[in-house]
Amino acid sequence: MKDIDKSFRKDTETEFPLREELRPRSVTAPDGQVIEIDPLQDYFCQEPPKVHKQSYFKIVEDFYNWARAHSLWILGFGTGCGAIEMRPLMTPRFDAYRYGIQWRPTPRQANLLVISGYLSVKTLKRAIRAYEQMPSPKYVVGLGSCTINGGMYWDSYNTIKRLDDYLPVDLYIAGCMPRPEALLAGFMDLKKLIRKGKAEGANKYAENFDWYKANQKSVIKDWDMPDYNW
Amino acid sequence: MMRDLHDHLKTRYRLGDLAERRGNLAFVDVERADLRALLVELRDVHGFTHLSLLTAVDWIEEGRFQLTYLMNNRAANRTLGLRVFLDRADPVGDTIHDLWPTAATYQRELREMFGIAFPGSPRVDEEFILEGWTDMPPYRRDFDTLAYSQQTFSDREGRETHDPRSHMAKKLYPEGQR
Amino acid sequence: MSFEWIQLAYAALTVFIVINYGLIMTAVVQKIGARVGGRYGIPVWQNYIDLVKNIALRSKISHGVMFYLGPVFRLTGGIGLLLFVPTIYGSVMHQNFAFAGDLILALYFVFFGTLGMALGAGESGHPHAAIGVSRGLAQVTAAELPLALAVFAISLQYQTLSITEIVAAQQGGIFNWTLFTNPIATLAAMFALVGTMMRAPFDVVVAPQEIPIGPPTEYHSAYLALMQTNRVLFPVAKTVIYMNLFFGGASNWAEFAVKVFAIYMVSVLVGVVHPRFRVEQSIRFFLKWGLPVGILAILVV
Amino acid sequence: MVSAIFIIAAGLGAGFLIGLLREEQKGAAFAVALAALGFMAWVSVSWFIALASGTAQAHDIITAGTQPPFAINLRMGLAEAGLLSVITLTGLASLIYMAPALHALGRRAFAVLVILVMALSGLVLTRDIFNLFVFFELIVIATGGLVLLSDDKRAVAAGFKYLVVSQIVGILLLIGIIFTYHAGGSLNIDDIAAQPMAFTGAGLALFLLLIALIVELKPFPANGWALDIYESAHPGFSALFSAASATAALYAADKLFAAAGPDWLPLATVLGLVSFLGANLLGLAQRNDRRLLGYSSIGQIGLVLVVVGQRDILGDAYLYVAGGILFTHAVAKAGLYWISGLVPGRDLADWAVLRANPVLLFAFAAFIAMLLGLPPFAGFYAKWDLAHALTGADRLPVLGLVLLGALIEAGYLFRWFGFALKRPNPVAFPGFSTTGFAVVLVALAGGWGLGFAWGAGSVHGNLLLAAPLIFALAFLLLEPLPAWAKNILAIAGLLGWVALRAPEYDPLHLVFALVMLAGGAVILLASFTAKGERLGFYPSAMVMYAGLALLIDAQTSFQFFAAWELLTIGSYFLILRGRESEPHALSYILFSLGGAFAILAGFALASGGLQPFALENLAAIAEAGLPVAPWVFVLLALGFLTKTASVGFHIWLPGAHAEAETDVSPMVSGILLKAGLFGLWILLMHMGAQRLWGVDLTYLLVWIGALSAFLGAVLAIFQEDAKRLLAYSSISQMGYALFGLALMNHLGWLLALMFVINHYVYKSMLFLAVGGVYHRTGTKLMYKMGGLITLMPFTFVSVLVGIIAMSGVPPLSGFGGRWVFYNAIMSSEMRLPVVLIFMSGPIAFLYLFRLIHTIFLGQPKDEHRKLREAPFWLLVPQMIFVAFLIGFAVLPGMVLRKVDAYIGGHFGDEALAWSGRTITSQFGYWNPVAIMLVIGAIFVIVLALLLMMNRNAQKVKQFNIVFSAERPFKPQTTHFAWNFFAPYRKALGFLEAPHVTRFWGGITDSLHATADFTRRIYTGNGQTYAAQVLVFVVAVYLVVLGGVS
Repeated sequence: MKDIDKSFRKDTETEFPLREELRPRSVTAPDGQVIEIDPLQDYFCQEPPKVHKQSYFKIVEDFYNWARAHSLWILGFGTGCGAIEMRPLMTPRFDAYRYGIQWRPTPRQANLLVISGYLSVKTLKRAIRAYEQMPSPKYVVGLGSCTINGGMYWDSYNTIKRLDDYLPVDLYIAGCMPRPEALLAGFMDLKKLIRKGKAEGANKYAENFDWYKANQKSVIKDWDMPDYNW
Repeated sequence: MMRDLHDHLKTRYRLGDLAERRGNLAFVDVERADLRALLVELRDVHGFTHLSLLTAVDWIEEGRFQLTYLMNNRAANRTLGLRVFLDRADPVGDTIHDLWPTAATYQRELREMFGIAFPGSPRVDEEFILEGWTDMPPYRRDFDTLAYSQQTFSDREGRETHDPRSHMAKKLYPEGQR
Repeated sequence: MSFEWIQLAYAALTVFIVINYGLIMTAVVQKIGARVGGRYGIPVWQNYIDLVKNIALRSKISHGVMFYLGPVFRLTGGIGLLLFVPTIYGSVMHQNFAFAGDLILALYFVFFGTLGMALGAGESGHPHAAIGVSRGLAQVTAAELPLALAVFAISLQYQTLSITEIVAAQQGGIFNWTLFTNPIATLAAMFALVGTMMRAPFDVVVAPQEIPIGPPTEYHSAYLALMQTNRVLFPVAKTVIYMNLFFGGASNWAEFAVKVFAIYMVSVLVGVVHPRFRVEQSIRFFLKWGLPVGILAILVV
Repeated sequence: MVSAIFIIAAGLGAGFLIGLLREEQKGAAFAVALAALGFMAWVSVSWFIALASGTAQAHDIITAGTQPPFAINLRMGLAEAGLLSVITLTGLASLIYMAPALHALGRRAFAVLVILVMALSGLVLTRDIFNLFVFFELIVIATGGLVLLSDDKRAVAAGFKYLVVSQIVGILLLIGIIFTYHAGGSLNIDDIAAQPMAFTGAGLALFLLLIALIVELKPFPANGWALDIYESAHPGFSALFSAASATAALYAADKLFAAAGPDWLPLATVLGLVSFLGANLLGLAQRNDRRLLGYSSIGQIGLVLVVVGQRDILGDAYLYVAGGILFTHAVAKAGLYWISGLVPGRDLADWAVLRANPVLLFAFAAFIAMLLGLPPFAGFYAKWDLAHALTGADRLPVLGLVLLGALIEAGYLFRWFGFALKRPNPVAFPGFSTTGFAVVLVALAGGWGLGFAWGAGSVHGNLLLAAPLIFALAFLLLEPLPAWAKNILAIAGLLGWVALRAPEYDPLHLVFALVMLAGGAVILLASFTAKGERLGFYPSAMVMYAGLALLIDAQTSFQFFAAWELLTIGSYFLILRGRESEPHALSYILFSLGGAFAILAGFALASGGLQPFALENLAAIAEAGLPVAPWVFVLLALGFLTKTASVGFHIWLPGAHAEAETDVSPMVSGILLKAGLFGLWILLMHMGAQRLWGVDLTYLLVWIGALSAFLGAVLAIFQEDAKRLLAYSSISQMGYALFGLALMNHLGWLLALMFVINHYVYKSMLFLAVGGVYHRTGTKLMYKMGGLITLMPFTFVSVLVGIIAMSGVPPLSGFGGRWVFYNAIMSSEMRLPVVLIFMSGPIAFLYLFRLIHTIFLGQPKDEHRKLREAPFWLLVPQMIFVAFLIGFAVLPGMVLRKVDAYIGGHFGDEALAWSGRTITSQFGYWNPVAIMLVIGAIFVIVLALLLMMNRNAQKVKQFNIVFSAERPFKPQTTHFAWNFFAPYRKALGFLEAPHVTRFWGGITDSLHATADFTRRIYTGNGQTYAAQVLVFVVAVYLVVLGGVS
């Protein structure tokens, strides 16, 4: 890239202060005792994620994987313009339900996170939170070129370029935007991965937790949440 | 029409020349000191009741910011843009949130993206769109977004960048004819 | 009516049959809905897969003891309701534990699961859960009213509170059913059926677009599996009561399957053609339409 | 025996002797006055004792050696002796009390005081109307002198006005005397009575005599001058003026009324009633303590005048009734004036300084109780007998107006007491003078003594000899002990009493005794939490329990009513202890007294004036089908419904229960409400269903019960205050019980009984639990709490069990109640009210869930993160209740079987069959053991399954929730608690409109407005007052003439 002015250096010095509601404070209890509150410690569970072993018997795990493959519950969370391509999947024309795919409104009940398009840093924080709150095994599908290499936002100051730096992506569906047919094909491929037991993103995330966190924190300067959002 | 208005106002305000873009769209430079009085008169006397937008331009070469107040007279379907210039080294604008409450939102955006201060505007120093931003305001032209992006986000190998013009020409006319 | 140990096995069998029936029936109902909408719809065994998937999830969280017990209360409420009511009329095997109590027990035990679930959802600390519970409880006060009145009417009609005796009184031809001998009470009860099945237009409790998805927002994995089990079991158990009280009961599993399906479809049919009510709208609806019918039912008996 | 003439002689002699002393010999003057008054008091008291014990006979004293009418004669009888004792003792006490003030005024003041007492005594003793006039003039001069001697400018003005009016009275009296002499030729009172005066003008003569004496009694509205005296004179003198002068004047009037014959009695009745009602109404508007006491005095004298008007029907009881009211009033009013002298400020709220001295506070309370005729004071017996005499003679309007006046009086007196106990103390405490304090104590002792004497003279037996009341009053003496010691004694006393009495009770009474007394002991366990001495708690609580114990024991209507009043007073003082409870305690006592008066009227009506009236006799009235029966039913039911806080009378309950202390709330809710049910039970058991104008009254009760159940529940769901929520829930639960009772069938009664037991258990438990939370968090507002489940697990368990039981969900005991309820309504013909009950069932879920959710579930707040579990002693009773609830759920037969059989005996049927563990009714069946086992087994299996699948669940913290991919900001904004049932409010919020509160508020407001308006006739101008007196006399004359001709 020739046209870059090397003289510009981003500011790496300034720290963003912790948000006020998360700063440690002391409050007076009803009995007059003054107690210290450290919101991050007191409000949030600080455990790191665990690497979950597979079931003791392969046949059981295979059975489970078969069930997981045929019961893909997508978190209803649209991050970019790609979200518009997800909606037709529910319509009679594409009817994703017949493949065991359905949308859930809460991450606790979803096991597939579709990053549907460009992901600004601000949204990345929410995506991380949503991903971490999903129970494992969980899968991430990156939708469109923006999640692959930044796409048309390749020079944006506020849009990430490689989703797999931050979340363990199982599958990318290329295109700008991919059509619903492409999405369906992608989900079918994901099913195959799951059935083969190759979609272990959650474990990968737990194993490389420090790496992921370092990447995430390098772009999210106001990290105002625990390291892992249970 | 716009010219009549311009002539009418010129007698009392220090106005620049009228730059007409269309019959019903024109811009004019005004002094910062006159701005408020002019806005009030335009709103209350001349029917420019609607503040369509308030935005800024970074004239880095001239060392100044330009604020554009785009006012619309719905009844007459006319739009007048007032341009005010601020010193880039110490950019401080005058808040007009008391004239149009929506202006507070514009001013908050300008504060965040250009670093132009509007003392007295409600919540002007709070985060607006960016979250946890610590670098220089990103709409200033000395902020190099590409460099920032490269220093912040990692590239994926194998990505190719084409100049759209030459790329499409090559694709459409592989033999090179025009 | 006394207890023998073999009844435990019989009861387990009832529960097993009803759970499987419910899993398939709800899927079939969904499929019918899909077909009406021009879609292919889910496979009929999809409920089983989802159940297994949820049980197979690896990471789970708990918000506390009550959160943990919520689904247990819920499913206990469902199974208990099923087992306190004789499922098949005349069958020794499927009398269940009806000797423990009569119709009143069944009516009040309906709330057992609701209460436990509400407590569990409450401990999750999620505001949407509390909002959902608030809505659900508010709605049920009006929705259950016509049923209570209808039950009062038919127990006056048959002069008994024993479900078995009420079913017995309806034997011997379709025109002995309460549906025909006391149509007003039946109509009142149908208001309550539609109102408490958690289907549109009375599903503001879970309103996914608004308070995703109400009380169970924080529930997942095996908790959700228990609740899914209850979700298929409970409507059937409840429909069994309606069937016994108003539609002559069932003397074999085939009759059971048909009748339960038909009664359940009432709420489905109403649901698919009506948009959702807000809470105060549904309360007003039941007070304006359900309550007078119920009062009429107890006055004319 | 010293002749009574020496009373006069001693007074006169002392007066002259003091006159001979030198000005500076004030000490000697005081000594002489003291000696004279002491001697007079000694003579009076010794006569009183002799006459009362029968060792002496009433006798006439002939003066000047000639028989009347040619000479003046005096009479010393029992009444005279009693009155003289009161007058001279008050005089003596006031002399001691006023000694410093009199010293400042000089020796003449002592002389005037002695002369005043002498003249008052003479007024009582004399039997000659001209002599009457002489003493009367002496009194006027002495009074005027004493008032004028005061250095208060207003007192001088007041004294002058008094003299002006007194001269008018004197002239009237004199003209009357002249006419009378002209008519009868004798000035002797006995001659007037003996000779019917048959010619024209005799009526006018008697009228003038009577009206003069009545005006001297300061009747409303011709009494502005008297109030100015009460307000501005020295309180020691006001005490004398109120207690002695009024008493003496009243007796003088009584003598003449006796002489004038029964035709003139209505005059006394009407003027007395007007005075009693008018003065009490104006009392409502007073802010100055002495003026208020003045109004009260006028009212009380009016009441005695009413009694005077009833002497034709009271017969032998006349002295007992009139004396009971008059003496109690004299003692109490003197006591209050003396206290008023100790209080520096003149505003009612300034009496808050009394809090510095618990004895004075107690005296204050006792004096108020005496004035209002509450047990165990003399006025109570008198009022009871008066009410019975009035109904016996069919003078019901009089009774109604007397009770109304008494209620208004209770309103301002108890409001005042509330101020004293609750208002901030505005003035620095100056320290009470020891003499003043001692004098007040003497009055206090006198009041109790009178109570004892009247009790001894009562045909119903002496309340002060009832063991429970003695036990309760003993706690007054035990006050210095630490709270825990008193608590042990109290618990032992309650349990001991139950153990002692239990064998004699039938199952129904036994259940009530167990709930109220043994239950009370369990709740008292929670009182071990209290530190220090806890002054006032134990006497109040134990008086309430004594009332409850006596209530259960009551055989006659008198015992029942006395017990009822006792428990009302005790509970009032208990409720008043709460932090913010002042207005609520007031509304409680007013509703309760109103109810009590209805009960009094009901019993009086039932008895037809014949005493004693056994409660069983209610059945006889019902069976005889007397036209009075439905009215008895209505009055008694009204009284009991105020106690159960049925809808319409419920507005006192939420505040009273919610603002009471932690361990008081369960007492007043779990226990006290049952007293109303007990009363209703007695009523329905004996009287059965009554019809009035073709309406079955039990049907009306069913509706009231259903409405209470419904509205109580609806109001409960909109409360933000946890204790208020529980209080409204009590209204609802009592509605259920009332509904059951009024169904008038076997199962309905069983239902009511189950509610008696269950409501006691779970409401006590919940109040204690919420109280424990309040103890720790310092707030009752539910939305300020949240997430306390892990911090207060035991409390959570008790609330959980409590709400499951209350909502009626199997397997806990509330379900039994619901099952019985269904069976009961099946055998009843009433259908429509059932709809309301059906609806209130699910609504109960709403408020119960809110209670447990907003306090224990959801998000804990910052300041509550380190809360500790509730105090141990609050948990102990809760855990006992939890165990009982579960036990009662599994084995309801252990309590219900016997009661079932007993009720069966009443109705002559057998509604339930108890075979093995199954309970079978005509319609259905219920096997609690099986239910518990089945549910338990399923629960365990499902839980085991879940534990197997989710054994490794990660325990997370409060903000680990999915928040639409955001993070919660603060617990306060994340906990959904405030206005929890907003949609319900949208749909049914109109039910929340405070119609009842507005209704009662409108009544009190209009009373106050009337009082404020009427007050304007007192302009403070002497001429106006004189004119008022004349107008009054003329007006009365015209009315009387109209009545005669």
